[in-house]
This record gives sequence, structure tokens and C-alpha cells, in this order.
Amino acid sequence: MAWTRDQMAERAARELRDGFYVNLGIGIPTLVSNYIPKGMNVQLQSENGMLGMGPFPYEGEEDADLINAGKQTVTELPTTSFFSSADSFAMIRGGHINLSILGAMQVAENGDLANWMIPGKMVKGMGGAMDLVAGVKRVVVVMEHTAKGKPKLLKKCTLPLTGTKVVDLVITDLGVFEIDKAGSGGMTLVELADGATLEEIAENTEAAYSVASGL
Amino acid sequence: MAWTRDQMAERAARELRDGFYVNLGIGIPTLVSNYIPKGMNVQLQSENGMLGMGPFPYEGEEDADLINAGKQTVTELPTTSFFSSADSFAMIRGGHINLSILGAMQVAENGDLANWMIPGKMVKGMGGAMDLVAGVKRVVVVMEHTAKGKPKLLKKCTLPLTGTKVVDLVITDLGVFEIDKAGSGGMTLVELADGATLEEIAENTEAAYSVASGL
Amino acid sequence: MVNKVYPDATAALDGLLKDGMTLMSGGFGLCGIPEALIDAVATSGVKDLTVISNNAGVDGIGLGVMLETRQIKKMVSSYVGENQLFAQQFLDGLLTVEFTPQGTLAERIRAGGAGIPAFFTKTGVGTTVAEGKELREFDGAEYVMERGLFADVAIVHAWKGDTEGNLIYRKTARNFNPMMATAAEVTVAEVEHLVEPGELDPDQIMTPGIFVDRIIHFPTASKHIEQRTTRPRQ
Amino acid sequence: MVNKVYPDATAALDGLLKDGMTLMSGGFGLCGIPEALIDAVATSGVKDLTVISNNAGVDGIGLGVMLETRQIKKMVSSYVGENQLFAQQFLDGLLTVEFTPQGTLAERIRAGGAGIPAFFTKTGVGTTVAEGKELREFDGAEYVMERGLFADVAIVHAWKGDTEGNLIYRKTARNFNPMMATAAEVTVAEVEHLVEPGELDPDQIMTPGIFVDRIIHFPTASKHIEQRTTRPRQ
Repeated sequence: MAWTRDQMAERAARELRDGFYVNLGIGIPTLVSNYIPKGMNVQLQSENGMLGMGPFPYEGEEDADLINAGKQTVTELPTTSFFSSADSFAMIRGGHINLSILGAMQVAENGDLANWMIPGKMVKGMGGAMDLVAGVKRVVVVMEHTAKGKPKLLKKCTLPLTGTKVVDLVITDLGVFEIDKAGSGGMTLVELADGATLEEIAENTEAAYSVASGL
Repeated sequence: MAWTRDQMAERAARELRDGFYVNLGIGIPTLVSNYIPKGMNVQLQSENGMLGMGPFPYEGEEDADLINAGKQTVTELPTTSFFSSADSFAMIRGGHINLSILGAMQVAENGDLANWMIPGKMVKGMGGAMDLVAGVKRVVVVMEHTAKGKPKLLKKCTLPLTGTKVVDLVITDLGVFEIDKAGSGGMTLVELADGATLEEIAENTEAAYSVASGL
Repeated sequence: MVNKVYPDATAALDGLLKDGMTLMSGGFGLCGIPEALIDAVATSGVKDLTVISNNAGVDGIGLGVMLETRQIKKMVSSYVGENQLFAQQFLDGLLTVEFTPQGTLAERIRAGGAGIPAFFTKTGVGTTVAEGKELREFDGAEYVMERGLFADVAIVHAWKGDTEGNLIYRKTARNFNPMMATAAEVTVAEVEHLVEPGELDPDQIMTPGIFVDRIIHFPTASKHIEQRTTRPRQ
Repeated sequence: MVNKVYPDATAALDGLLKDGMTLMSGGFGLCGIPEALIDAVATSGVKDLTVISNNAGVDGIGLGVMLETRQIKKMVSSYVGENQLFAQQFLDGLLTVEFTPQGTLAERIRAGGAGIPAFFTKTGVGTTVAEGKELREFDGAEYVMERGLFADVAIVHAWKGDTEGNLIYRKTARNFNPMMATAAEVTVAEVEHLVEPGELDPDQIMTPGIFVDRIIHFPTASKHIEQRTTRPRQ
């Protein structure tokens, strides 16, 4: 028993606040947009040059000039604005985006993140991931707790880094971890997924972590 | 006998080429726009954020949102575009303007320019002058040859500098001087104003200069 | 739902003003200045301000108002020559000024908003502007390092805006406003026309709403002209 | 009178292409790429190109065409994952790639066009991207110095343009095009709609004509979609 992909996205959506400007990575993070509470105004940024991203278009209404950072066709909203890549990343690098939710291959207990390359495999490139984790105020990682049975929450990342001391919160299928990336508080398990146990997490986590009182 | 302000402006206009983008300073340089040859396409840049500056408006048609760098009301042309100050100076600093024509208090034989402050007097500020002389490919100074009888073409500027080794050509009421600002060729007198003599120039010039053959 | 729209300039600045703070104020000369917001800052009585603005207004108009009330301790500007009171207060030692070339000022503000702490420029090399700053050669030419600027509050003027904070500027009234909107903890905008989201073409929005925290409708901007120049009708 | 309008892409590139040159090519994925100009570069046979482009096209489309013809020696990109041929040529050692984070790439191009030889950014600090580059602390945080980029020729795609070279982009097809237009010795633009000066609103022009040396009318852009995603009608 553990959270499904949708449950993880639903949990990530609880990090949203009214008025937030948010960048969602591909994969599970994209699902978060399905769980934005009704009446909450959250604007999605797409780093290729769009703020206020709408849902996929109806069939036949796709516009090749209107895509998101995953190269998927999307739509406008009444709030939408378009801008250049330089302006888009000025927005990201300048700390104007409230929250970035993205996937990861590895997260270290100090907040280091690896999510862009596996040595020996063909390198596709980091796209905007390094800019997002360096620039966005709060970075939330959503990922499976393990990959092929191996822990992804590590003492130290073994893959090439995307950023150092950048992750604030990790949501896995087994639970939720806070990381004191700016201080020395390390990693803390703050929530258990439905049906997950402390033992199960301990067995599948290499990183050192405290357990919040009450768990 | 010497050139009038209008004759100096007319001479400066001979530095224009078809297709040039030009920034004109205040004073005599502004008059240059009256001497753009018919049929020549020259676009004037105003550093507050306008390319393709038109003439003054007809009375009653002034627009407070449409001014030049001298804070004067101007008009649009069919070629006009507007942009921010950052974009305007990106254009200037990036070397995209072909020619800057401006006034000066002093010019040194190596191309140093002083035109923004006189110690002891209230300092008004340099505005965009330092950006223009540092960024524009070719800088032409138009100025009176002397101020209160004292030479303005000097071995070394005594006033605080606007830029170092930036001036390519100086047009005064007595003649025209080329400056090899990038090399070691120094300053060369290349034209005499109507009625001016080599002796008159020699008496009123502190800078060392060669005289072009044929003068 | 977060509401960015405030009834007037005083309300929009409520809670934001503190003695000794740094304020960015848009405009070039009197063109595109945030008139209502400047007046509200003056009325508030906040003092010891560091004001980042290309110019300092003229006597009695724009930032000139804040000079009369002696609220400004320091200006970061490129040109302040239109203002007699400024000259007098400067000579009397009542205020200081950090002269910054206009393009360097614009770029420092853009950098501040874009998360760039420093950049290199040719502008000012060999002049007093470069004194005490790091010089460095790139590809055979010399450059000076300049720092990004970031303020506590930015006040800007736009032509049109929507309730989401998206802004469109008009003609040369754009000038410093778009960069300043990005380079402060809190940005307050006054707009001549306030519309609903969806009424602005998303391709034409110059400042996306993410940069604007508070907005007021100010349809009665007086828009002074400093140099009224005309030509005769032919 | 200088005429910036050329009859087609091949004519517009005449005299500009040289083996070993550096070329900037606009677009994100296949969105807003200068299709006609890319095809004309491919047809020209020019080789050993360094191409600065966020992506490398897909097999047979966009820059993918120039990979088939093996004209590219080096790419400066942030993401090349959509292209099988790229992977193969990379693994075979036929081309090299300088991976640059997307925002750093955009800013390096902007800097190149704006006369800024170098700037500091937090992006990439502590990663392989920062290896061999200068690190520096500002206000307690660490930054890496990145250099401006400037090309021999930039090719860009716009929605509308006038014969003066003023350009307007459409929606997310804007992406890298505006910066690239500023950052090359010669910039060549293809536009879907070519109009006369005066037909574009001067407040809406995104790339002023000063940056565009040559322009072609290309009304038949095929505009491929990489990921056609839709939702059911309710």
C-alpha cells in the first residue's frame, strides 16, 4: 500500500496557495493541475514563455504556436501573457515564481537534486531544470520512493547534480519529507502515505532523516 | 570667417549613410536632422525608448507620452518602434547604432571625451552620454573650436571624462579632425571650414595633430 | 481570492512604507511617472528614502514633491538637471546622489529583477563611474563590473492594466517602468485604464501580472510636458 | 535606398554562409523555428557549423535536416532529446554539444546582443555546468560567471514583419527569436505576413528593424506539432 501517482499529485497540490505562480515539471507534477482547489487562483508558468497556461485544446483546435515546455499543445486563459525565453527565465531566476514542482532521479538529505543525466546513457540536456531549481523560491520534488528497488533519497547524490541545496520538500509514494536546505536541520519525515509504515520507509531510504513527532 | 552652427550640422550630415540608425545629441547635433539628404533612409534613435523619431508635432498635437531624450515633444513615423530603457541601451551598448553625433566640452588627441560635468558647478548627471560613446560604433563630435577663447581640442582632457578613446571625428566651426582612436595614428586635420586657415587652427588648438596632404 | 486592486494610491501603499527604505520610481523626465503613487508617498511622510529613478522630477512635480518635503536622503539617477531644489539640497548636503549612466541604470534594474547580481559593461570605463569598481578584460577590451539593483517597493505607471496585474505601456512612457516592476519586493502600479482579464491581447502584455502586487485605477493623470516643442503648419 | 526584402530564403542567405561559421537559429522545439531559412542553409552545403539553438529539431525536421547532411560540428543547446540522429552522431563522435541551461542560454544570447560580455547567475552552481568557470560570492550566495554569445548569422521566424525589419512574434513561437535577432553580425528573418511600414502598431513591435538586415515573406510555414495533446469535448 502506498500513494498512487494521482494521490502524490493531490498531496503536492496542498502546497499551492491562493495567488501563487507555479511551474510544473513533466510527469507526475503535470497531474497537480488537476487538483487545484476550486476558487483558488493559481497561475501556471511554462518556461518556454507563457504565464497563465490553460488545459489541452479540444481536438481540431491545436495551435502549433501555442505549446508548453513539454512541447504539448495547450490553450490560453483570460490571464495569459506571452514573453521571450530571456524574460521567462528572468522571471524564474529572479525568484518571482512561488513554487516549482518537479520530478527527480535522486535527492540528497541536504537538498541536492539530480534529475538530468545518467552517465553512460545519451545525455539529452538539462533544459530549464537547473534554472528552475536555482531560481524558484520553493522547490517540491514528487517522485517514486525507490527506482528498481533502490533508494532515491540518499546521503549524497551519485548522479550529476541539477542543483545543490535546492529541494524544500519531497513527496514520494511512501511519505513526505521536509528538507532544511538553508540551515542544518537536515531531512525530516513529516507525513506517512496511506498504508505506509515507518519501517517500510526506513528500509527504503538511505538518507538520514528525523521523524516528526506524532508519526 | 568660420562655419555657422548650421554649416557644422550640414557637414556632420555628410557622415550619414543610407540605412543608418543614428543617435543625435542635443544642441547642434539636433540640427543634423534638417540636412538628411532626400531619398536617404536614416532612422533616428532616441535613447529614452524610440527608434524612428519624427519631427516636432503641430501645435495642439503634442502627446505627453511621446517625447525624445531632450524631453521635447516629437512625433511617430511609419517606421517607428517603442521599447523600454533596458532594450534601448541594449541596442546602444550592443553596437547596433551606426553613428552617434554629440556635443562636447573637450576632446583629447587620443579620442578621450569630456562632456558631462564641470567640477565646482552643480553636477546634473551624465544621462545616456557614457553609454552612447562606449557603445556606438562611430562617434562624431560637433562643437565650437574654442570656449571663451580657450582650446577645446586638447592633449589631455582636464574635465572628468565621459569616455576614453571614443571619438572618431570632430567637426568644429574651423575644420574637421579625424582621430585614430583604436590605433596610434593620433589626430589629423582633414578639412578646413570656409574661410578658416591653418594658422587660425594652429593658434586655437592644443592637441597635436597632423595635417592631411592637400590642405 | 487574492485581490490586487486597491481603491486609491494611499490604500495601495498601506503597510509598505518604512523610513529608510529603498523606492524605485518609473518614468523618464515627467513622462510615464507614477504621479498618484508619488503624491501618496509624499503625503505619507515616510522619510530617509533612497530613491532609484532616472530623474528627480521638476520643482513641485513628480519626485520634486518629495524633495520639498525633504523625504529623500539619496537618489540613484542618471540626470537631475531639471530641478532647482535638488541642486540646492545637494549643495546644502541634505541629500546625496549616486550618478549612474542611464543605460547602466536600466541594466542594473533589469539585472536585479532577473536574479543577476552583477554584469560587465564598457560604459564608464576610464571615468569616475568606474572608480572603486572591478575592471576586467574580455576579448581585448576593458569592462567594469556593475551590480544589480533591487528595491523594497517599486511604483510604476502604465497605460492599461487588468485586475490580474498585466500591464501595457504607451509610447515613450514605457521607459524604466517595465524593469522597475520586476525589481522590488512589492510592486505597485497605477494604470490609466483598468480592465478585466482577457481584455488585453496576451501577446502585447509588457509586464506579466506576476510582477505586480497591487494596482490602482488612475484615469486622471495630469501628464505634464517638460519641453513643449512644435512646428508650424505648412 | 537600402532594401531589406529578399525574394526567398536562398537569396536572403546569399553571401552570408561560410564553412566553420557560427549560426543562431530561433525556436523552441519545432515551435517558431525559421523553417525556410534552415532548409536553405541545409541546401547551401555550408559545413562545420557551430549552431546555437535551444533544441536540435527532430529527425528530418528543422535542424534535424542539417544533421542528416552532417553540416553541424557543434551544438550549443539546452535539450536535444527529441532527435535520434543527434544521439547517434554524438555517440559516433561526429558532433559535440555544449549543454547550457535554458535560462542561461537565453541570457547569454541577450547579453551578447546587449554588449555585455559576462554576467553572474546562480544557475548551475555546484554542477558540471560550472566546471572551469569562475565562481563568486555576492551577498552570501554563490554565483557562476557566464559569457555572452554572438553569432555570425542569426536566423529567426516571426509572425508579422514590415519591410523595415520590424517584427512581431505570435504566442509561444516568440521564445528565443527576439534575443537571437540582436546577437549576430547579420540577422535574417522569415515572416508569415510581410506588411508595409506603418501597418504594425509601434508599441507592439517586439524586434525593432535595426536588428534585422534581411527579411523574406514565408506564408507557407508548415509549423509541425511535436506533442499533439487534446482533451475531450464535454
